[in-house]
Amino acid sequence: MSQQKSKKIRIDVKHLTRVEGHGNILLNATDGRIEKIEWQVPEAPRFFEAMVRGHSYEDIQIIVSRICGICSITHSLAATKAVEDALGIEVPEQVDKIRRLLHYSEQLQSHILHIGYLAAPDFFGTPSVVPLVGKAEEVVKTIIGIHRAANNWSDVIGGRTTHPITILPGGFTKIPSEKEFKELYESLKDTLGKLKSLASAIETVAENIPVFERDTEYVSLKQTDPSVYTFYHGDITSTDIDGGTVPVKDWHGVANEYVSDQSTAKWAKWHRDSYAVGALARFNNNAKLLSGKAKETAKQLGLEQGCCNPYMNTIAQLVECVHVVETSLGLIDEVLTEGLEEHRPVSKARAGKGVGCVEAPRGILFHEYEFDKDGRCTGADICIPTNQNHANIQKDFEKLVPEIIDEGEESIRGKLEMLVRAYDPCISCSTHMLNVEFVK
Amino acid sequence: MGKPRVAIFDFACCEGCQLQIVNLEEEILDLTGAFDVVEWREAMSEQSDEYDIAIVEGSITRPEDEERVKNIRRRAKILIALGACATIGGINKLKNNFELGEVKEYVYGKDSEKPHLDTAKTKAVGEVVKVDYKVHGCPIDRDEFTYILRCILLGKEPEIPEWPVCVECKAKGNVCVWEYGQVCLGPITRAGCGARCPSSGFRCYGCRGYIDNPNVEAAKEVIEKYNLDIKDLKAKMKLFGSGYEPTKK
Amino acid sequence: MGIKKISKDGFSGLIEGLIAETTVIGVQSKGDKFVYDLLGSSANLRLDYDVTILPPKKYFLQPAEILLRFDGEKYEAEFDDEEFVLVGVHPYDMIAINQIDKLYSEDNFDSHYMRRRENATVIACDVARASENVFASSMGTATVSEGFDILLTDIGDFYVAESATDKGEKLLGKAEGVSTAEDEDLKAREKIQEENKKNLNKHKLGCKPSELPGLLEKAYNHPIWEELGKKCFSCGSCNQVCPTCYCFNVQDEVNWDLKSGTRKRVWDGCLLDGFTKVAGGHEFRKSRADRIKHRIYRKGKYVPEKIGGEIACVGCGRCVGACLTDIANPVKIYNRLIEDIGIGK
Amino acid sequence: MSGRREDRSIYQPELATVRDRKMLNETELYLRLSMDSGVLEYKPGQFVEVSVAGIGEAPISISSSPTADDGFELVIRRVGNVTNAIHKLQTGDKVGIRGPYGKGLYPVDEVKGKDLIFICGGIGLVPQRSFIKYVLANRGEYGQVTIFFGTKTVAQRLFASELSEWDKLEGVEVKETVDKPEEGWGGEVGVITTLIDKIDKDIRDAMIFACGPPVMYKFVLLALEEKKVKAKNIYLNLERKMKCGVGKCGHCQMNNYYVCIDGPVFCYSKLKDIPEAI
Ligand SMILES: Cc1cc2nc3c(=O)[nH]c(=O)nc-3n(C[C@H](O)[C@H](O)[C@H](O)COP(=O)(O)OP(=O)(O)OC[C@H]3O[C@@H](n4cnc5c(N)ncnc54)[C@H](O)[C@@H]3O)c2cc1C
Ligand code: SF4
Ligand code: SF4
Ligand code: SF4
Repeated sequence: MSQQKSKKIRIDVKHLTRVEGHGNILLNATDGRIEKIEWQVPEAPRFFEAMVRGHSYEDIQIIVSRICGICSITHSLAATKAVEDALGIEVPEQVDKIRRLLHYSEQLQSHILHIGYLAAPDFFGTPSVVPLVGKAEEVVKTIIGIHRAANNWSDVIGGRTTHPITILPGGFTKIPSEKEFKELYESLKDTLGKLKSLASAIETVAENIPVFERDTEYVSLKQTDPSVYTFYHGDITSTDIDGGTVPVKDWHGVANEYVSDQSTAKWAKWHRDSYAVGALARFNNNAKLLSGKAKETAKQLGLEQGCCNPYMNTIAQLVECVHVVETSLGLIDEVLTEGLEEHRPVSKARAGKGVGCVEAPRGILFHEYEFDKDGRCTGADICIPTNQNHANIQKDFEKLVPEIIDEGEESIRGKLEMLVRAYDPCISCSTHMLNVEFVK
Repeated sequence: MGKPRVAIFDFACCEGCQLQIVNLEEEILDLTGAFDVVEWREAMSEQSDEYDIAIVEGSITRPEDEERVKNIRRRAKILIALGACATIGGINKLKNNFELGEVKEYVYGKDSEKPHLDTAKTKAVGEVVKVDYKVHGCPIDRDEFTYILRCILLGKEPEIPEWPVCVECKAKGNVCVWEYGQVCLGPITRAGCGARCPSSGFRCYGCRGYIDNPNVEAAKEVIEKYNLDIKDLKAKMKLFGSGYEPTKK
Repeated sequence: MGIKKISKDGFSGLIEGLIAETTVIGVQSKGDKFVYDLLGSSANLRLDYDVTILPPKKYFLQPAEILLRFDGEKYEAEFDDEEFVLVGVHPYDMIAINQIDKLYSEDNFDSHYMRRRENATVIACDVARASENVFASSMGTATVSEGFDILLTDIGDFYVAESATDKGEKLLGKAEGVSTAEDEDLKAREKIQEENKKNLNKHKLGCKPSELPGLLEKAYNHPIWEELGKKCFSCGSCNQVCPTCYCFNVQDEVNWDLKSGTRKRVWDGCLLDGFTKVAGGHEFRKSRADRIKHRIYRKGKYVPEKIGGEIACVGCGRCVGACLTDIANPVKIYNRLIEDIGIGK
Repeated sequence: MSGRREDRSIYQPELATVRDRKMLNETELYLRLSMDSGVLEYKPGQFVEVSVAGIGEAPISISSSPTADDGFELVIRRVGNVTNAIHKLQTGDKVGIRGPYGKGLYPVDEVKGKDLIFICGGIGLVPQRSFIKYVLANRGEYGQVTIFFGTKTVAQRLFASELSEWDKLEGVEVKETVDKPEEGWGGEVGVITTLIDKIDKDIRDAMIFACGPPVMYKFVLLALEEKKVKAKNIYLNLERKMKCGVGKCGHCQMNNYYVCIDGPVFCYSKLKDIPEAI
């Protein structure tokens, strides 16, 4: 090349929009040579693990729910499971079912928020969902309909859509009435139809999903007894251990967290330099266990087990939406057939240590607490899915950018932003990670 | 005058309050009909430096954030603090009960000295800049939020209750959760949420901050009646706005 | 009108029939407490209840009700025209309703309240089980003779049913299992009522209710008000649960067009901060002590002076249980005053 | 309005039209209104509930005399939501009116033939003006009229030219005082009681009407006691928070009296038995 002027690319996205929390993308390249490519998390750290110390086991859930407004139900449930583990509290079968129903509601709430409000504008080429109304009104209506149904679902079980107020160690303060369950059932049936039409709409713009692959490790929960596509129970599995599992209590050996200079959030690695969690990870580990309609949706949108295109995470989320709704119909049936049992749990303080692990919409989540004999928290350790993805995002960047370096700054910027959004990062909740070693 | 221009900003928080704005669903269209939303990072890519009304979510926890919020204040005619983190410091203030260096070290270990992990005492937005309206709660109540917005458009001072949660709780015909042995902060917490938590059988933990004139003497009386330890009450009172500090500044 | 008796099955059938054709509100359980709520089946009706969390007042003076709508130009009053049947009202609550009827119809006729009152068919019932804090016997409110359409008394397999109005008469006429009330039935009813007049008395008032205004006349500067004021949260719970409290606040709300909207009234309480606060911040009854005193005086002196002497506390005991700091019990206050200053001249 | 009383709501405002408006000073707005559906019949001392849709209602005294035939007049001080909204009204605008309310009124007939002294603190002149104008319109039926008017500053005076015209009338005397005088102020200086202290004749048979802020009453009553005026000769015009104006909402209650239906004008001999009144 005889050109004298060097071609410089400078991308500096401060506070990426349409994600939850603050993240920056930095790229410096000259003549196709990459000088710097970084995914940064400058969100203000919030120190939850330190803040819960001294508080009663009863109040832990209230505090840590505030880690994240989008997956507050998941945090509440993980914390409550950990508290129950530490204090040896048993949970009745029906409570467990209703909790799973509540947990499913948040998967739908969060996934549809991401698919519809944060990612869809990328697919349809608008800056946000408001102008999308003009472009694809029916789609927006469908999205709003599903989102409202998801919110009402959380509301009726959790007491409200965000930061649930019915969960106690051992059970619920209040469960929905039979009438409310029946209404919920009808609303979910209707939602299943709406999800179908959303899937068809997404199918029409599927060609806008970038083609990019990078083989990586996918980590999620796996439940064998009974064998279900799990969000709530089970052990840790990974695509790198060939269907094997690691008990949840050994999670420190999985999420080997470390502090990166790029980030106020911590990073994690297991068998390789990085791993991925979230819908695609769950799909890659458990796809065979999906509900019938969810399998159909995966097929319709070309998602196959073993997929390693991170952009497809959004599609995996849509597949999971179908799965949770379809599965919940069955669960509600069961609960109603058994008959509702009001059960107001009483719990007692004691010393102990416990772990609670569930799948947040964005991936596997660990909560661990230790309590003294009065039930006051003496130590805490929380590991959030988005943190486990940060390193993987960085590695994706490093592979992706050379592949697209000739596409021009606009396109590169767009694809990088879209990549980060595909992970649906929940940055505000990822910024309070702690020591890899549990502090005694 | 055209439509007022609104920008939404977030600081340290869970973003659950912004989520409540998203959860308005179709009503967002009413909102965007009455206001020009010119910046809202969580939901849209557009950004702007010009606005009449700034809605600020989250607490101020770093020196650089103090500068940022001051800057926002300079540009906005009206500043609304959105949610407990912004109005009273919220859960983030729990940190202030510890020594800051110790908190950092507890979370980040040997790396805690790295400059990007810096932190300062948590402040409510009103402790740094003047706040014109407060939308209380963790998270905010969607109806109260839009009510306040409409009041601003009408030039009316919103009527935010001066009385405690008990008023709304009793009107709903709830069973008092003290009877279930829960330490409920309803009698001293500002109403306006429709007694959300007690209506779900859960104790009120004070997310809307305390009323202007709480009677702590009476609270002690109740603790004795229920044979509880005053320490329990104090710990619960710390959860939001960290304790006995006045919630209005 | 007349007194009959109705078999319990007949009564259940009557309720089922009513449920099929109109709105029926009845006492039902909520955990280990009782509430008035929309009745879905006669099986849920609990006439053996002790006391409800909120009094039936909430169906006439609703916790929040729309008074008017406006469209930017005109105001249009809004009335509730739905007929309904209210089942299970205890005598003391009936008497409270009768009192508010007077207050809301005399002088300035409150058609919002009175319409609901007219739309209602009230089936009252004698108390079958004394609640933890009831002191109706002390207040002379353990039985009631007017205000209801039908009054039921549970005498075992039957209810004695007294109809006091045409509406009541007609309703009973529709029921099956109705027969003449024999002497023994009437005696059984009288026995229950006589017992209630004595036994609904968990807190014993040390004077006749009619002596209360005179007692209060002399108690204005008694130290008790300051003592109680120290322990009061100003939470207004005592106001909110009381069947004879009827103060309200008025609030406007507009829709997004900023023109149309509603004017609502919502329950208020004289114990609350700000109840008497005017623009500029001046508050006429600022101290908690004065507000507690006002509540007791309103029940024991001011309202009685307006409605012909009846005391505006019917002894339901709800405030006793609602007050977290245990200071709202009217009997405790009155008895202390009797002890300190005595009744009589 | 239809036949059955059940069909009408006592909370329903009727529409009135703003015929005239002007600012009397920085915070006080004068409005002349007329009812769209006819004539508002009222007596001196009565008030109306002024309603602004979406904002709320405020009780406001009628400041004109029923002898006037051109609508009715109000004066509104801007202090909060409703009064702010009223200040935005322009000539021709509609506003909601309920009333007139109040049954404890100026004893228009009982005091015929007597000397009358009006003690007005600030905006307290507004309701008194209704009776003053009534008296002046029926001049022959009343004795000597003395009007004391006190404000904090010169700028806060109301109806200044009207006052000086009254002062010129036979048998009428107007005295003004301000707390903080300024250059060129010709009236008295000091709180309103200074005017009472300076009365040099026997006023034991005169009828006294006072209206002003709550703090004013205490001092005025002390000053009148000095002058040996009997309680039965003193009338006070009281103000309380109000939400309904018709004796239901409970906010304006002072002991066993409601300002809205038992007042707003009370004879001091009655008030002596109402500890919460002053
Ligand atoms: C009998 C009577 C006559 C009055 N006459 C006049 C008059 O002629 N001119 C005038 O300027 N003002 C008068 N006032 C006072 C006037 O009613 C209040 O200033 C006004 O209600 C304040 O309402 P706001 O919404 O502007 O203020 P805010 O402080 O926003 O009031 C909120 C609400 O509180 C209540 N409230 C607050 N202050 C008062 C008050 N002082 N009196 C009654 N309710 C109150 C009202 O219900 C009002 O809707 C009179 C008051 C009474 C009781
Ligand atoms: S009840 Fe208390 S904790 Fe719950 S929303 Fe209301 S103020 Fe917040
Ligand atoms: S004062 Fe108390 S006991 Fe009396 S009627 Fe009211 S709530 Fe019942
Ligand atoms: S219930 Fe008790 S604490 Fe609450 S306002 Fe009434 S007297 Fe005071």
